[in-house]
Amino acid sequence: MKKNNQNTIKTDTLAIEAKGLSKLFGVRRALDGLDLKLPQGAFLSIFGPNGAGKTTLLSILSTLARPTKGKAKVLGFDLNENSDDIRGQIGLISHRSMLYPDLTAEENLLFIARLYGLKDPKGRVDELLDAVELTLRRHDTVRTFSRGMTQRLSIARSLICDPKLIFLDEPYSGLDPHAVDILDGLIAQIRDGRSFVMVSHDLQKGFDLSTHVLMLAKGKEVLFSEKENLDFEAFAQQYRATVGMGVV
Amino acid sequence: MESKSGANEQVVEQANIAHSILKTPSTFSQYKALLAKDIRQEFRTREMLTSMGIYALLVLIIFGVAFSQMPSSYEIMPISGGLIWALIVFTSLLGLNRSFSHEKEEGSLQGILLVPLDRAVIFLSKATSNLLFLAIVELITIPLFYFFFLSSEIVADTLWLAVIPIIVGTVGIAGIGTLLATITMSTRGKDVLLAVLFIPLSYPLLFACVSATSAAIVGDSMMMSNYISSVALAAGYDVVMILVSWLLYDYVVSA
Amino acid sequence: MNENVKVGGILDQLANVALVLGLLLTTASFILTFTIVPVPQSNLNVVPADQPPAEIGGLYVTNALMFSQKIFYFHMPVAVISLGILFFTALFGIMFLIKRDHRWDLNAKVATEVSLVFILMTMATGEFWTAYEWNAWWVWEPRLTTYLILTLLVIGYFILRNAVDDPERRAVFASVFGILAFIDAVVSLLITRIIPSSRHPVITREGGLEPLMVMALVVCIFGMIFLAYGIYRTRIREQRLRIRLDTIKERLED
Amino acid sequence: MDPILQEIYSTVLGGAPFVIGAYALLWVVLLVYILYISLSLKKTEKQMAALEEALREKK
Repeated sequence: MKKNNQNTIKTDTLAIEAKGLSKLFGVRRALDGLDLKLPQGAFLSIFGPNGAGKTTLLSILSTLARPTKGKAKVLGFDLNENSDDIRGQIGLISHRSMLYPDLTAEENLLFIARLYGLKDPKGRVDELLDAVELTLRRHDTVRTFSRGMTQRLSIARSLICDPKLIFLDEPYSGLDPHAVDILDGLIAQIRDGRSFVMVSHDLQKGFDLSTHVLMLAKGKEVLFSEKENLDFEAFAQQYRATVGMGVV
Repeated sequence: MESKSGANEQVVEQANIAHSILKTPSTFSQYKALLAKDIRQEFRTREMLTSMGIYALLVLIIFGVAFSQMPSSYEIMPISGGLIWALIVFTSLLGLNRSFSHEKEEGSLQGILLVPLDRAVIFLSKATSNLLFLAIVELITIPLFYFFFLSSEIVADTLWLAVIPIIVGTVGIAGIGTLLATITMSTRGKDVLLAVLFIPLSYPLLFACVSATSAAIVGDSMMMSNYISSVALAAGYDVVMILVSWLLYDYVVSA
Repeated sequence: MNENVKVGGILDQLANVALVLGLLLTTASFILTFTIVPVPQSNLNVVPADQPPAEIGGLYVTNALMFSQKIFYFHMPVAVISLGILFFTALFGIMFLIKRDHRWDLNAKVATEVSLVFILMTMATGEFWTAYEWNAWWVWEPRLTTYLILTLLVIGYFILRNAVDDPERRAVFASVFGILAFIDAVVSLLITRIIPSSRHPVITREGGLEPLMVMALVVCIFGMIFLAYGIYRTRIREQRLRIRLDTIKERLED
Repeated sequence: MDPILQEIYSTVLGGAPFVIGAYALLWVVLLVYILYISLSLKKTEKQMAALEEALREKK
């Protein structure tokens, strides 16, 4: 195991390197011996029917759950041994906002900025509020926000530590078109030099954004490929076949 | 979008300067941030404080009804220590149940767990905020208890000594209660479950605190001889239980 | 998990031996208790006025302290063992948190179950003793209250287990609560002994135990330990069989 | 019951019903638990047999 004391990442390390990842829930196998290698800067879209293990995989890779078996390195750090090193460099955007509804937009961001221990929390918060176009509403409580605004703030919250690897857990669910545009724009802006892992039910969107595609069923890999080698129509066909198979 | 492009480019630039914006955060500053968040939120909504305060008042009214047929009001002195603790336990159960509702509402706890920080800090900050809110409610309800039930009695000079077991007991309740509230928040039927786990677990503390509080109120020399040992045992319980909770918190909150 | 689910190993055969041995020893202690073990000589100062001392075999004894004392020979062993098993619940809980192997969680769960059975046996025997000696079925006496709290803690442990669906989370919560419950039980025992409750002073008996009394007690303790282990092991076997069954079912569905 | 006998019992063996009651309850609790275990063991074994049957039919 490589000991990496600094927070910087070598460019030749993989964003994700997993070997035989398994997760058991009692006797049910949510994830069954998954291998995965993803280079830095890639955008991985994960597809699969419900219960295929997509969310389980995401929460394991984002250090929120521990695998029953198997090893994984995220950004060159071992998942079990150096989880704090990983945590400082990842962000999670999920369909739940992770915000406190009774605090203002600014307070929410400042809180999380201080928790990460940013050098200049105020400056960073201003910057991000600007980027998600919420500067004018900064002193309003999140409870008064529309779904789209909340989601934008939630994205700003996830980007506060300037993550190298961003996990997206069905980020488009429940968004209004304007929020979708902003999310698209933000992803496009920060795409450079960062890696992404997205779980999505939106086949077209997920496919368009991705550089790599992973399809799961019953915790096992059905397909893992670079997008260049794939044709969308054929891919969609296979997806429907997998979903059909996966419905228990 | 156009007008904001300048700011947006800044965000992109930030990405290229690898982690210059992060410094190693001190545990104490994280503790302060978490605590400030809880306090700010509570003073904005006053959810825990008002519900606990009103509930305590209702319990006092029920006490009043329960004693309405008592022949002599003198009898209330030896049991008032127990009554005060019944009041504190029921009120704090209500507050503890709510202490994690904001963390669950939008998955904020998950957001905190994604930050590189010692999980024990979450425990300490949450226990501190729970202690603070409990203390505020007690500061109102215990004088109210005195006003309703003891103001016509001749209480002992040692009454002020009751403050010590109340402080020690409240610290213990906040400590063990925070751990149990973390457990029960992600279970079915969490409200009842917290009571089922909390009351037996806090029994030794209650026993010691009731003994010390009653001794202080009655001022009987025989009871006072137990006062010191009761307070010491309650403090011992606090130390042991809070230490164990602190050690085990990582497992509970990450599960 | 599946690889660890062995059934029918050497330990399972030992379980049957333990059960038989347990039955033999407890029966032996029963016979000893009611035949050759002497009745303690009472302290005549505490004889209640309405119960005159009776003379049996040249010894003046009171009813209250004579025969009901026999309960002691099986009450005390089950009480000690119930707390002893709870120690294993805490130990297995710690092992689970370190190793993250669900075998330890199963061990802890079964141990707590056996502990509950022994706690119920303690409560039952203790109740009869209390009823005779104090003429009341329930008093808020420190020992009794501590055991009531212990019962509630163990029942709470199972309520907690039932309230969590995710097996991983259930195991973690149960382990943590098991550790807390054991510590709390010990602290309760200490605190209720040190701080006297003003109502019912603990009844103290004069004099120690005679060798024969100790013998009957020791035989019963060992018998109960064997019984407890035998039951524990049998239950583990049954639970593992069930896990294996569920695994096969899960595999068949694929 | 015979009053004289009753008196003898009450003076000599006043504690007897309680001792017997305690002892009986002790074993009742233990036996109920053992019964519970063996019943669930039987159930599991029955399910196992059914599963084996199903497997055989599949082949």
